[in-house]
Amino acid sequence: MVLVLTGIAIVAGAALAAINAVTAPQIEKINNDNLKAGIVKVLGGGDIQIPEAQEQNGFQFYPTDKGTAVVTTENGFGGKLKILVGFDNEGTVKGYTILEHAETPGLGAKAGDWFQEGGKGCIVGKNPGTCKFAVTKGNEGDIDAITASTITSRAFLKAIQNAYTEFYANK
Amino acid sequence: MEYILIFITAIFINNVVLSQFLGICPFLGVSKKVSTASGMGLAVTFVLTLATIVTYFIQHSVLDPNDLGYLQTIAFILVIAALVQMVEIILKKVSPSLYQALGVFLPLITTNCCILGVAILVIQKDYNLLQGVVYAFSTALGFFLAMVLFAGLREQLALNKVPKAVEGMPIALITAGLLSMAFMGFSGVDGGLKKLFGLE
Amino acid sequence: MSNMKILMNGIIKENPTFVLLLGMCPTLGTTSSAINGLSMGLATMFVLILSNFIISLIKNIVPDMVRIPSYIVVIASLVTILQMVMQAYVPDIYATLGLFIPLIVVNCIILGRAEAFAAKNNPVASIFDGIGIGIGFTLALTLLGAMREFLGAGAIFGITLQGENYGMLMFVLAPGAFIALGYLIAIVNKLRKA
Amino acid sequence: MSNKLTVSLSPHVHSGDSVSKNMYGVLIALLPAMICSFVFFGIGAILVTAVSVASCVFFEWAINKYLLKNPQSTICDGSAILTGVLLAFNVPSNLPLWIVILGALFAIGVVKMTFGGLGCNLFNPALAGRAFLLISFPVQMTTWPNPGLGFMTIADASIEGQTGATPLALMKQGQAVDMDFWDMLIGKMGGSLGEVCALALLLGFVYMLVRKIITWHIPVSILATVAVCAALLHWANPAYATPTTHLFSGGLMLGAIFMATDYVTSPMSKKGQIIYGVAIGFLTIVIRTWGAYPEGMSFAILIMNAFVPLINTYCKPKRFGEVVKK
Amino acid sequence: MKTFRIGGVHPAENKLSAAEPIKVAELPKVAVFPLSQHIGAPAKAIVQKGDKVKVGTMIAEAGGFVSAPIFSSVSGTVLKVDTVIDASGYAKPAIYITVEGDEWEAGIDRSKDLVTLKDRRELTSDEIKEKIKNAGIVGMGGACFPTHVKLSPPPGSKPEWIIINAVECEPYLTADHRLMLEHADEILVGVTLLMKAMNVGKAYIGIENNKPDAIELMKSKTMKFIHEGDIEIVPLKVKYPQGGEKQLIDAVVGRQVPAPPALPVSVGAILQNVGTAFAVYEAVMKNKPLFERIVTVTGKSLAHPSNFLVRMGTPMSQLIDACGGMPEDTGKLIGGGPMMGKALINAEVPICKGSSGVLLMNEQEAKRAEAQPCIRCAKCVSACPMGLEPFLLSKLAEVHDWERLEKEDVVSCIECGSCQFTCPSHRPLLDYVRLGKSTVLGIIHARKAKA
Ligand SMILES: Cc1cc2nc3c(=O)[nH]c(=O)nc-3n(C[C@H](O)[C@H](O)[C@H](O)COP(=O)(O)O)c2cc1C
Ligand SMILES: Cc1cc2nc3c(=O)[nH]c(=O)nc-3n(C[C@H](O)[C@H](O)[C@H](O)COP(=O)(O)O)c2cc1C
Ligand SMILES: Cc1cc2nc3c(=O)[nH]c(=O)nc-3n(C[C@H](O)[C@H](O)[C@H](O)COP(=O)(O)O)c2cc1C
Ligand SMILES: Cc1cc2nc3c(=O)[nH]c(=O)nc-3n(C[C@H](O)[C@H](O)[C@H](O)CO)c2cc1C
Ligand code: SF4
Ligand code: SF4
Ligand code: SF4
Ligand code: SF4
Ligand code: FES
Repeated sequence: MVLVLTGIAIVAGAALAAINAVTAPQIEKINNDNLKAGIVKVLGGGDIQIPEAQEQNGFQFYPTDKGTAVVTTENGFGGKLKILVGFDNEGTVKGYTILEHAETPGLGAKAGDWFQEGGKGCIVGKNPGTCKFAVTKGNEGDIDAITASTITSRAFLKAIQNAYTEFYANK
Repeated sequence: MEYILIFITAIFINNVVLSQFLGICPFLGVSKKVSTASGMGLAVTFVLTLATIVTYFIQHSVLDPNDLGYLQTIAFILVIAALVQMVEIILKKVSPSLYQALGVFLPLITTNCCILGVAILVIQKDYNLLQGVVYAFSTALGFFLAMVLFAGLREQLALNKVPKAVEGMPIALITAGLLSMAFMGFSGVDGGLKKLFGLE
Repeated sequence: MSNMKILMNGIIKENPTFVLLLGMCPTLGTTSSAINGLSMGLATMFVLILSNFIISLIKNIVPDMVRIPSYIVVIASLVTILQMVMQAYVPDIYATLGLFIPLIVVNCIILGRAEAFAAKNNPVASIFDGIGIGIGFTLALTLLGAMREFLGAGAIFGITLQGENYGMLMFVLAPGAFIALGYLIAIVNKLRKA
Repeated sequence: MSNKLTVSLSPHVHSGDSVSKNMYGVLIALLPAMICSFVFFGIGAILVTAVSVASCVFFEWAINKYLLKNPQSTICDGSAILTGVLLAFNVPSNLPLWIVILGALFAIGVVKMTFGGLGCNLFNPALAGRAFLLISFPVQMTTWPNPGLGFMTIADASIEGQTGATPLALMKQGQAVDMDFWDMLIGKMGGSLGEVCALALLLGFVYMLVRKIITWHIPVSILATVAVCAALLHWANPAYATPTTHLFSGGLMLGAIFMATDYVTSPMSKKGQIIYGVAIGFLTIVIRTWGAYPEGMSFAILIMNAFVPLINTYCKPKRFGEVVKK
Repeated sequence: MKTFRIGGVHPAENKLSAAEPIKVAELPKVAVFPLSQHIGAPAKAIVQKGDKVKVGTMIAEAGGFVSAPIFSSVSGTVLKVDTVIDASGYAKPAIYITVEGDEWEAGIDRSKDLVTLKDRRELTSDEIKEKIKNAGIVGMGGACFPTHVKLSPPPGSKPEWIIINAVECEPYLTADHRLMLEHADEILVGVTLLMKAMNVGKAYIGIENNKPDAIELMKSKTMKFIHEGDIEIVPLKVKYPQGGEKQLIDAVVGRQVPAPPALPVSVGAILQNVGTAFAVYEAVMKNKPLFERIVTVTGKSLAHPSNFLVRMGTPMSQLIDACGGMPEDTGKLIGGGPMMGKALINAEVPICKGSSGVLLMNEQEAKRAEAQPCIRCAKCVSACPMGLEPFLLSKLAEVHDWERLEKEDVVSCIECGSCQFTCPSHRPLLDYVRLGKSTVLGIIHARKAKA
């Protein structure tokens, strides 16, 4: 009886170990690919050589010849909001993508499109040095908040602003 | 303060049943009467807290050091199943009266996803042991609260005549939906409290 | 019972969601859109078919005392494999379904079929049972997902059918899951009786 | 002769009270507030109210007739009209009418008729309808027009052009709110239809008390709890709104007087009603102060609706002879 | 103004006959005496067909301790011992007597002179009780509980007060009111007799203040009989069911009788109706057994609502005729008041010891409105004088949940009908509560019998 159970466990364990051996590198690769694709996207596309991440005060920097991509995190409405943002050398936003979020679908989750080129709160082409990255509501700043999601918007803009500040300090 | 926040969040704001969708089976299955619902709630509270502690150690002293993270699911479920058995045996010996009250619920708990779910969430959220325990315990209290409220509502429903078409499970689900909608009123309170406690 | 009958049985007569009312957590938790529901259904079906098959194979070697633990080991291993494979090849879907993938282990449908069917039938029939129940589950989840997506976001499978502004957001959130499933079961009950 | 005598059990007389008398009584009590809302918000308010009432009544009639196949029509009892009015009172006057209709469908169809109709529902239909709309259409539900009368322009209406934030929404954004007491009393502020004129609502309260439609227990315990909690918070940190701001803003009065008192969804014993009221007051403050929604009243009531069966089970009226005075 | 603390309602009073002096009703042609006119064992007939009886002759003896003898109210010949349909609607054994003349038993003092305790100082407590027992006196308030049993409290209990129930909270009824206005002296002597019998020093007379004339009169007379303050008139706020014994005790002395098996005497009170006090006076001082009583005959359509002094056994139809006859539109005939009285199937039911009134309702009043679903307004809960939840009790009775009904104290219900009176949904609450109560009582009895 114990034998059978042990047997099953061993077989199962072995199978798992084998599959793990196959999939682990693939998982690693896919995560890398995703990040790479993201960086390329936020820096405006093209053939970009991506360096190792530089860790700094909780931000990850990827300096390239087309600009610098920064991973920045902030607390949104529902939880962690993790954004990859690309700056050109002047610090103007070239693009962004949301890596991780827990915002409400239909509300805060709109942040993925809202601040893109053509969105109502477009930040692409704006420079946090010259344009106030905060919501227009209550005259806080210059960017229109996502409707009914001020909290997400504030968090999003703060994350970009923080990334910019850190980027500027290191320039 | 941090613990209070975890506590309130787990009970009211991210209630396991009403917003996380874990432990729905017992929630729908053993909620016809307040007395059985509270029994189930107690049993879950007990096992959930215990299971979280044990799985926490398994993860941090067995799986992680040996790079066996991929065995998490299988290890946790076996531990939980064994734990429930053990609790049953010990309870029978130590406190027959408690066993009488909780005994029938124990076997059902193994296949209750909120136990495994919370054990995994504690690891995913990177909680330390104390945070994990507080989280597990409050989650279980949230389960208890949802169970008892729901059972109360169903007891009252039983006295009314519900239209034939929705008798049984449909009306129970719709009631649960309205309960869940009411609990959405709490959303955002965690953020407010975080600010209040200066945790942001 | 012919294999075809076994198949249909799982889809209609013993539909796990509408009739047996099993696996409610993933049903509610992963159906905020049709595609999510479909993915969850397929993931569960994968485990179900294989677990039914393997358990039916080993049913004669396993002594009664350790029956349940052995089944759990089998199911848990399959779920872990599924996790690894999904992480490697469909990471987006894996991320959306999140916790509910490892939770397939405790999904009562899997263990329920292992006990009720695979432990008593031959491997081939067991596969068919797995497929049937799996399709039943997948259909139900997709249907519910489509219903919630349509009501909540005005779309089905991401294809907008009515202006996005017309969506009733609540249906993609938690309360909408319960309410939509409640009415769906009521409607299915009515149709089955008719 | 003897065969025409009715033989039935006692009592042989009745107070003459009836369901519809109570419902129409509440409607009369709501009239002052309704008139205020029409005056302040104009045609929009009238449209929203009319559509809300009409669709509530229609859904009740249609569901009763075609889905429940109940031969007895229930629309005359006035409860659907009341739900319609109260739903309308809980939404902004510029809400698109199709959203109002959806709200009515949810309130009557899902919350009331699915459970069997009048008396069987577990949650307050109008409030559940409002919560549904608030969750589903947060944008439209939180854009309030200012009261339209020329001489009643609010000083800080600049915030969003045509639309005025409610005092509570302002509070949420961390702005100092020092509403003028008299402005709030007569309703000179942004808000949903029926929640702006506290004076009109209080008038209705007095009317219902006199007609014995409701008792004081629920409204008074809510208002008192809110006042006390708000005073404590304000005292601890003056950045929090004053008790008067809390009492006279948002749906507090409307909720405490007309919605928490809904017979069907409130506790049966006086003791239970006070517990219910205190809890609603407390939750309202919690949600208003820390939650995501600016307005806590409706959710506080819905949450406590869920507790009502438990309160009824564990909070029995004092039985005769329980206390033996010696 | 004093009143009871929990619940209560205020039905329209409709005391149409309050200003009508008591008239002596005509003798019937045949008088009918049901053998169970009281709670407890039925009386046993001691006469046979053809026997001659006089007014005041005992025709049936007590059937046990909790029972009372029955006396003839007429002189004549026993016609038969048969059955009659009484107020309960069932056929019950009864003695029929053909009336011939009006000849009284010799021992009865028919003079109008007032005899007080001062005149009969030699009377002992036991003698008083014995006379009450032998006169067949039962509670005149409606429950018809044999008075001598109430006056023999279980050992260990200590009566402190006599409380006289002159509340008459039922709408329409005015029998007690008129009795007080016309026989205040006799009532007060009756009270002193009861006090002496129970050896208590204090009595209260509770009167609702819709009878200001009775309150004034009684107040002015109390001093004549006894030291000031020993008998106290307690005006009470008008509220139904103030006349319920538990409610009255609560209203007057502020004590609440706990649930059964506690008795009023457990909190020190002995409660008697005014009519009973009057009957006690007549029995002890005048040697007159209980064979006549005051009855209110009333109704909105009745030509002349009146109060009568009626010999027991008189059919109600005769009283109705004396008031101008049964109106065309009569839809319901009630023995007693509209809140607790019983609907009768015909007017031939005889008046007996507990018949305080005959009420005629027209067809429209007689109809019950159609019941609607309960809207959970809690008005029945507010109205219930026993602190019960009638909506829940009736629901539970509907679904036959006897176990929970017992837990919810259904047996405490005094069947006052306040709940049903007040329900805006016109639910037949008391019908269901009664069903629940009787079933639960049955279950409790069966359990006790087993144990
Ligand atoms: C269920 C629910 C989900 C919400 N999701 C979000 C969200 O994802 N992002 C956000 O900023 N606010 C969210 N909110 C918050 C409210 O919409 C809040 O009122 C708003 O953020 C602030 O108001 P405003 O943006 O209209 O000024 C949510 C609220 C609820 C109740
Ligand atoms: C609801 C209710 C109302 C009553 N109302 C009266 C009343 O108004 N007058 C009265 O004498 N007895 C009334 N009774 C009867 C009393 O409870 C009690 O039996 C009686 O007063 C005792 O006196 P007795 O034994 O002399 O009749 C009522 C009983 C009940 C249950
Ligand atoms: C077996 C039994 C014994 C009773 N003994 C007493 C008693 O000793 N003292 C008393 O005051 N009432 C006694 N009662 C009377 C009741 O408490 C009550 O007064 C009676 O049922 C009439 O009340 P009602 O007219 O309010 O219904 C007794 C009743 C029963 C059934
Ligand atoms: C005092 C009182 C308050 C009421 N409040 C509400 C309410 O807030 N919402 C509502 O939908 N109906 C309300 N109604 C009407 C009715 O009770 C309601 O439609 C029922 O809940 C439907 O079963 C109220 C009725 C009364 C008598
Ligand atoms: S086993 Fe878990 S997942 Fe399955 S339905 Fe039950 S509680 Fe939900
Ligand atoms: S007095 Fe009343 S209770 Fe007594 S026998 Fe007559 S009708 Fe019945
Ligand atoms: S009849 Fe019974 S339940 Fe109804 S009010 Fe009277 S005592 Fe209460
Ligand atoms: S009075 Fe009638 S409607 Fe009101 S709670 Fe009682 S039974 Fe229900
Ligand atoms: S006690 Fe009120 S009428 Fe008899």
